[in-house]
Amino acid sequence: MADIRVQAHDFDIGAETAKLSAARTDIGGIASFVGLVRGTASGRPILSMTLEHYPGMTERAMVAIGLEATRRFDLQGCTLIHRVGTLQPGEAIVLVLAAAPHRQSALDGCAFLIDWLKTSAPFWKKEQFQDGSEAWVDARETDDVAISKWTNPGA
Amino acid sequence: MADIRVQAHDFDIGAETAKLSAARTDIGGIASFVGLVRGTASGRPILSMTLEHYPGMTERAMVAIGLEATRRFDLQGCTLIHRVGTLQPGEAIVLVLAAAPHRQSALDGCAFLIDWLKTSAPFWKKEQFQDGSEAWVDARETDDVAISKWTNPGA
Amino acid sequence: MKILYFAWLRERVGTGEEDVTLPDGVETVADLTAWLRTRSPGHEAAFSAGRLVRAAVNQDFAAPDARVANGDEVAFFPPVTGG
Amino acid sequence: MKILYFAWLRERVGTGEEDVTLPDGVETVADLTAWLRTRSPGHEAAFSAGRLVRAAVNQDFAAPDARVANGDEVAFFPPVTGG
Repeated sequence: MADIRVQAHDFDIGAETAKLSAARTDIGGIASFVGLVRGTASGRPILSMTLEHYPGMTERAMVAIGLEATRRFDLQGCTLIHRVGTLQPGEAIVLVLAAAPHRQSALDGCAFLIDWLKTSAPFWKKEQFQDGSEAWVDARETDDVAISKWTNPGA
Repeated sequence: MADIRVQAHDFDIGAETAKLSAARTDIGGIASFVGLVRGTASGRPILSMTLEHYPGMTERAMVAIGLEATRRFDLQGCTLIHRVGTLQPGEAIVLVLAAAPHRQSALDGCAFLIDWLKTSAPFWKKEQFQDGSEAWVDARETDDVAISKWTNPGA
Repeated sequence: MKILYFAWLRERVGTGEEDVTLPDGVETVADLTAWLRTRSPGHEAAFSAGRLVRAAVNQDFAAPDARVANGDEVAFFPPVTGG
Repeated sequence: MKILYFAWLRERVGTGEEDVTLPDGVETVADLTAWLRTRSPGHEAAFSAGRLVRAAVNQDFAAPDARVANGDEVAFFPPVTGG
């Protein structure tokens, strides 16, 4: 049960949490992560950020990782919503919810999913600056380290 | 900046998330955990659960741990809400929110805070069963293990 | 001294709060526990249950050898089960 | 074969999508890259940037030695930066 969306409009974490747990009493906890657009990039103020994705591949990959997380962390459900288009500083970019009978599974499932979205989901960010210039964001090496926690458990 | 509440009424994760990030653009992510009342205890259906706390000590301890988490994980803010009184299966018991410039701090801060609330905050749960009996919940050893991750980083 | 009881300790003692004046010789949490259990069958049932009881002195967790004095607020309760 | 470009590759090539027919001898993602960059100065700029380019074949990430054939959907893009 992975609920996957790529959308331009904002999401409502309260409604999504309620939806994930509706009409059931076997969930012990829901861990979540909301990513927000920060107002600066490398110390430089940004006006906005534009997110692009690979329609088709992105959704397929999100469904696959949602199922993998569900199996791996015994999740009772998860929700992944990623926005695309132009966003202002302070706006939400991404939401991950992971529901499980016990908190550690929910927390681990949520961390796994947001690490994966940051490092392996086909999205690209471009930042618009106040002087009118814009630049594609470079992938961060620390993100590759974060996902390697999950792929190389012995590392 | 730790926002601490012990209350009988429900909370709204959407409103709390918005409050934590209101009027600022320096937050990169907000990690959260919502604990829910499960419908069974050791496989036995429950009718309800009653939570009791130590007024005064509980709030003091929550403020202190909120400040410790803020310092330790470089949080930009955190929210801890714990409900008391009688709750039905499926209802929310506890909310933790942790805001940080980067996701790992937010995720770690949130996990630390919920582990602490489960193992060290002065709350006690009693479960009411369908046959009219009730029983205080015993502390779980796995919870002591969870908190020892944070107190013995080398373990 | 104000004594508070929570959860099943409160139920066994029969009250959540009582005011006591410490007799001579009661200087630690352990001394206080030993003295309190002589006060009534309910106290005896609460403290002799063979189950773990924790204490707080002035709203901080306290070990059995922690000092207590008149004017303190001392609480007794089972291991916590919140969250 | 449908070729897709994303992010700065799309901007340099000048289009997000093109249909091509593979010439003989183009059998892998690496072959395809080498051939595509001969198609226009924009393609050359996209693939010779000295920056890491990743590929997907039929919507799965693919290494340079992955096989390609007419009928496949092949995409080129920079390392991802979502979340």
